[in-house]
Amino acid sequence: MTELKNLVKSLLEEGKVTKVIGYRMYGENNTKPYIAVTPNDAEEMVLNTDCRNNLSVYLTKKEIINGGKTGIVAKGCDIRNIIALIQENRIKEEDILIISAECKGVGAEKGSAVYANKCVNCSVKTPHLYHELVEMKGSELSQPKDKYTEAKEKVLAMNSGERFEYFSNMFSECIKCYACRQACPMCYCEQCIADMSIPRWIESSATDRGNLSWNMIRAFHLSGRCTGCNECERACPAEIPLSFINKLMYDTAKEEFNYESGMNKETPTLIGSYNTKDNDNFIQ
Amino acid sequence: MQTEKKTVNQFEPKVIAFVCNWCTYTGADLAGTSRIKYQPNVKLIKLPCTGRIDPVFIIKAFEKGADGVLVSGCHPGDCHYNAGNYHARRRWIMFRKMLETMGIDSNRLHFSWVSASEGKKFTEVVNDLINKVRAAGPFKSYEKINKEYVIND
Amino acid sequence: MKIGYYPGCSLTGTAKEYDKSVRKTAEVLGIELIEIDDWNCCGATSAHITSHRLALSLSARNLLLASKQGLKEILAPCAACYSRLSLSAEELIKKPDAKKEIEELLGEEILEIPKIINLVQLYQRVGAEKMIEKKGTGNAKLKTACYYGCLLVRPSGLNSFDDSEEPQSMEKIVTICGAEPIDWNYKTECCGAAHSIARKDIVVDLSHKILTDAKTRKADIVITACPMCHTNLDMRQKDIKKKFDKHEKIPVLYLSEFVGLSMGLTKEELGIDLHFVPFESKTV
Amino acid sequence: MKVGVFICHCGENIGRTVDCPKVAEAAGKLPGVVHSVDYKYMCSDPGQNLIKQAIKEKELDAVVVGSCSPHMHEKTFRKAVEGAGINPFLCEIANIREHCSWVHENKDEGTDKSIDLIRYAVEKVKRNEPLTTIRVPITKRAMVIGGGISGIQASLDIANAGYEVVLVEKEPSIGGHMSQLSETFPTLDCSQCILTPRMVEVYQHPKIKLMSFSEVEKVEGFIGNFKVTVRKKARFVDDEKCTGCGDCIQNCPIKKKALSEFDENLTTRTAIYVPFPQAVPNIPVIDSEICTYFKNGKCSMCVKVCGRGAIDFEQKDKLIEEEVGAIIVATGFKLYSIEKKPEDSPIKGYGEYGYGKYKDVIDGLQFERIASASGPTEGEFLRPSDNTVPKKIVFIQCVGSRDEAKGFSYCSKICCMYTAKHAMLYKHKVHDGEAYVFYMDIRAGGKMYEEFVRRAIEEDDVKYIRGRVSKIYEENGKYMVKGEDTIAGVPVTIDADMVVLATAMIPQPESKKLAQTIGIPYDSYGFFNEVHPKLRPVESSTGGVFLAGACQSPRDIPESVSMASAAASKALVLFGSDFLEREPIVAKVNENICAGCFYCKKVCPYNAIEIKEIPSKNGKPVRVVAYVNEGLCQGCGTCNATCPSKSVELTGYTDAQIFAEISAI
Repeated sequence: MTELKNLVKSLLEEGKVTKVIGYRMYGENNTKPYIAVTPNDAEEMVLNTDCRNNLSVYLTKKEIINGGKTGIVAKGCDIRNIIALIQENRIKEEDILIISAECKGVGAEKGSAVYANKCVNCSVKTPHLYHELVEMKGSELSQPKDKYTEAKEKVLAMNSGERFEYFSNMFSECIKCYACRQACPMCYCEQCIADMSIPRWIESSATDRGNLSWNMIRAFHLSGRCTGCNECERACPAEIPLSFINKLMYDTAKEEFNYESGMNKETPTLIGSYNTKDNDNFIQ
Repeated sequence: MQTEKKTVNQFEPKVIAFVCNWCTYTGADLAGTSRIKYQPNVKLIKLPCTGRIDPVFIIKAFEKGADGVLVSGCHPGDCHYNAGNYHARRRWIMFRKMLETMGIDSNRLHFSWVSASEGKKFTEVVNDLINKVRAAGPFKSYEKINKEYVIND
Repeated sequence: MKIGYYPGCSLTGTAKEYDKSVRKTAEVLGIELIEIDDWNCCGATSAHITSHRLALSLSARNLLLASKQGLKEILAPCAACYSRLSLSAEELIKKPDAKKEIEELLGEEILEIPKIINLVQLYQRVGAEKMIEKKGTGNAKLKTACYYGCLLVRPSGLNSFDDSEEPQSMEKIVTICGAEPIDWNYKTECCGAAHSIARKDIVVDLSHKILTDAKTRKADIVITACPMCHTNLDMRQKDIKKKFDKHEKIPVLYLSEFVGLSMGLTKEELGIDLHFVPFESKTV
Repeated sequence: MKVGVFICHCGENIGRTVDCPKVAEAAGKLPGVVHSVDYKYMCSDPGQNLIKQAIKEKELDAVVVGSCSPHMHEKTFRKAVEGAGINPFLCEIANIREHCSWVHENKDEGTDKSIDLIRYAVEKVKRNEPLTTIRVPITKRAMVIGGGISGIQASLDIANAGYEVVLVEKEPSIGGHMSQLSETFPTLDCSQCILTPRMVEVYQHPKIKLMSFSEVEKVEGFIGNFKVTVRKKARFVDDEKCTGCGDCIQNCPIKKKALSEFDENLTTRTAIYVPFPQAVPNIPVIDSEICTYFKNGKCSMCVKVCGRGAIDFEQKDKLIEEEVGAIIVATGFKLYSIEKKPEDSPIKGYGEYGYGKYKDVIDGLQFERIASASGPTEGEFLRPSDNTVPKKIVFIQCVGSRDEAKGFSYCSKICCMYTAKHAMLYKHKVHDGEAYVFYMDIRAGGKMYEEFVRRAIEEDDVKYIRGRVSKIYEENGKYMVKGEDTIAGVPVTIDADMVVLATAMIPQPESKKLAQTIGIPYDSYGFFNEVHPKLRPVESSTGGVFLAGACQSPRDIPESVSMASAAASKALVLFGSDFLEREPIVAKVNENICAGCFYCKKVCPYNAIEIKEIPSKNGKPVRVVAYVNEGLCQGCGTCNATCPSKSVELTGYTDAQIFAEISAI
């Protein structure tokens, strides 16, 4: 197995890629995204249990994708987004080179001893689409508390009025900064419908009503597409647990259609295909 | 059927129905030509196909004060555009689950297949929804988050 | 398995052996019959031709008692009882006004209306097929005419367990028991029914036709699941012989007796020795 | 934008439960409305003039008409506003009749709801944009599916008008059920004698391309521009080389393994066969299920005797694409066979009639074959079991028809007439025979029909018994038909030698599948639906697809032929113009904001979305966006609803219009 730095260096030297999107250290127990363009830049490259970011979000940027073949350091979970982007014609497989590793899971946050929530029940620790394999550094982490199941049970125990109250309260914290959107690799529209004014789909100011609509529409537009990377939740300055509704849609897709996004680039997308035998029992 | 005599100030629900042109709208026409009576609280919005119904319309309808929403189109296999209703159904499955979890009572949102020959069924579906919404009362939850803001769009 | 049991008047008198054999076979099949406490007339014959309300309330009282005993299903071996109870149950379900009226009469509300089944359905259902097959010894190759009479499978639409004009369910049970059902023409014709006593002349004529067709088609025995049919076909053979000199006697068994023989039960245990026309089995 | 509102009373139809002047008054106060009136009949000439005048005088930009369903008069009013110089798509209809006055009883409620409906329409029309009608060229060529009498008639009519026709028939020969019949009511002329000349005419017509033993596999496109894929099933006989001499058939050693479909299973046929001597085309087919060659490769007798070398065991099914502008569906019916009762059969009973058990209990088509001079008995009345002349025949009508409990609710329509014909034909040949008919009612509406039935009863002494038959059983070599004479009020039993059941007419078993392939609606039985039962009886709701004959509901020959000619004339009307004007309801892409995810392409049922490259200034493609082919787009709007960024919109139903309607609540 090649060492990451050597690999990136030789890829850039040989001109196999024009740049490599990866991570560099950012203080102790923390990393930040980093793009290596020259062979010397490779020295900074790391891959460890502090590499929390999902770098596939950069792949939809025109400046990146139009500038020659791109190398990207991606964990199994990030690869799911890359696959989803291939399914949606955002990127072509031949335009990218995936550098991956057997994943140890990433820490929930800086200095944390437990996994991030997204690592719980991860099925892609062994990467499922890659071109080069390296080693992931870092110490073993322990299992975090399963917040999702807990929250789900809590919500399911409520009646509809209580649920509405619960969610509208939750989203009332939203300040419409759209950081969730920016952090999401699947939110790549040229112009989001949240920004559309004629007609106005979503109220632009951060009202309770507009917040609720925005979060519903966001979750719906991601249904069957979200891979559960939780970057939205990490980016949210209001600390809204956005992953809950995402995960709910994810589970629904799995239960209803046995569909998991980002697993196989040949599978037709969930929305965009249909089966004549899809569930009919809720329709009168 | 018409309900019993109305008392003053009784809550009259507002129901918006998103229907396809070929089946349900025509089914509603048939209910008319057959003179089958039903409650007047429903307003139909005609679209070419259930495939055209963006789930966001449903959110919009509730935002604008609808107490109930009906979505209706051609039976599977009968779509005038071959597959519009299949695509629609897939979206509904996902969308419905989300709304249900987020507290939009399933009594307020009905889905149905009503063909052009099912005038009677149309009236039954509409009455059923109106009765359920009437029983559930005004959509207070939405009114609450609605009232402070008057947004021009 | 437990199931409610409504014997009805015949099974305590003229059709004692029917009661005996039903209970016996149920025991072998591991079915516990729970008799409805304090049951009354089902409302047949004189009641339902004079007052519909009377007939309905008589049946309804039985249903009420059964539901209070927690019985979800009632076995009514007599075809007339089965017919009355089923029709009443249907009416109570379909006409809430009628139900209200009867409940006022009974002074109590019928919370759950039990389902009524007949003996054929019971044997068809409880996996009896297998049990009969396993233990079965007797009846081998007996040519059997299955006689349904008028009430067991009619009116069509009430009970969909068999075709009302061309029933086949008893034939299937008979086949499982190792005998040969014959194809004949009088399986749903009238035997004279309630004219049993008052208009013997009618019964003699009608029953003679039925038995003659069975004989012509080489039947060894006739089987039935109705006490009144049995009375007419068995008891009146002496009078038939008197009027129609050529008549050859043919034994008439209850379905339960027939099944019982297959299970290896003796004629005495099943009460076959009580019949007017003696039955000499080939094998038992 | 200045909007005018016009409220129609529709005589009393709307006015009875809607206070039209009040609605007009309320509408006048809506924002944007500058003129609002009501009138007795808005669709009448004076009504339309009222609209035109107002447009000119009040300088209206858009119009809302509160009237009947847009399916009724939208075109009328759009044409009217166009006449006054407004773009027709700036006219919206508020349906205050079908959706309001006819379904609500309370006048206050009706009035309030009408005002609401008008408000919706006003809000929508304010956001309407002028659209231009799309013109699409028409392929002046028709396809007729089904080669029975309806399909033959339609094909000949269109071909004789000078247009090409592709006639697709799934059986090896055209002719359909009519070719099986003996004589036809009410004239008793020989069915084949009047049909076969037409079959030959079809075969020889230079404008008709006959595709027998073929089935429609796929239909793409739309009115004026269909592309139909036809599966030409392998005959294993080269139709170019075969002369129809019949040597192969005479020499085929497999004689008794298959029952003759044409003779309704009363006779057998060879493995290589033509269904009947007058078949068109007269080219045999090999039944590969029973042919020895296909079993073990051992027999090649047909190859040996064929002087032309036409036998081709290697022949495969061929898929052929045909471009046509109109499709006529004439797939006919099937007679319900109570013997073969599949699990999902809609018929629940009739086992008591013994069909399939008793050889001499037959259905109407079998009787036709026995009565036919070309049939198994060469027209002599002999019963199937023992070839003796039946002296007493019982005919039973409505077996499966008009019987909700056991069969279908509908009347099969032709049975009263053909039963009378059967009884008559029998009596004409077997003078000492007795014919009984069990009937529910005699439905003999039609020219010379009632007279025909009376003749059967009065002149030919056919005994009609009003009542149903409860069972048929065999006794002493007779079929005992037990029934009730409801007029005399007595049970009757007739000891018959033969029984003929007039079983129900049902759609072809594959009719629903075909309807879904073509995209036309069908009823719960599987009969195809017309747009309007009275005024548009031969048109399906899919443009360019027309219906003829018994595929639409039970029909007799005269009706089938009339329908076929009507359907043909509908196709010819279409071919009368070079272009088809289509509503401009199509999807349009906003290329500036399209992200190119192509979810629209995935959901489009018409493959109307293409990929378009947007180049940069130096000509290098920088991004791809969706592009709508307007010729293919049918305007369903599924792309619009699916697009996450709303970069594709359906004209006429834009999001802005729909939001306006929602907001008007």
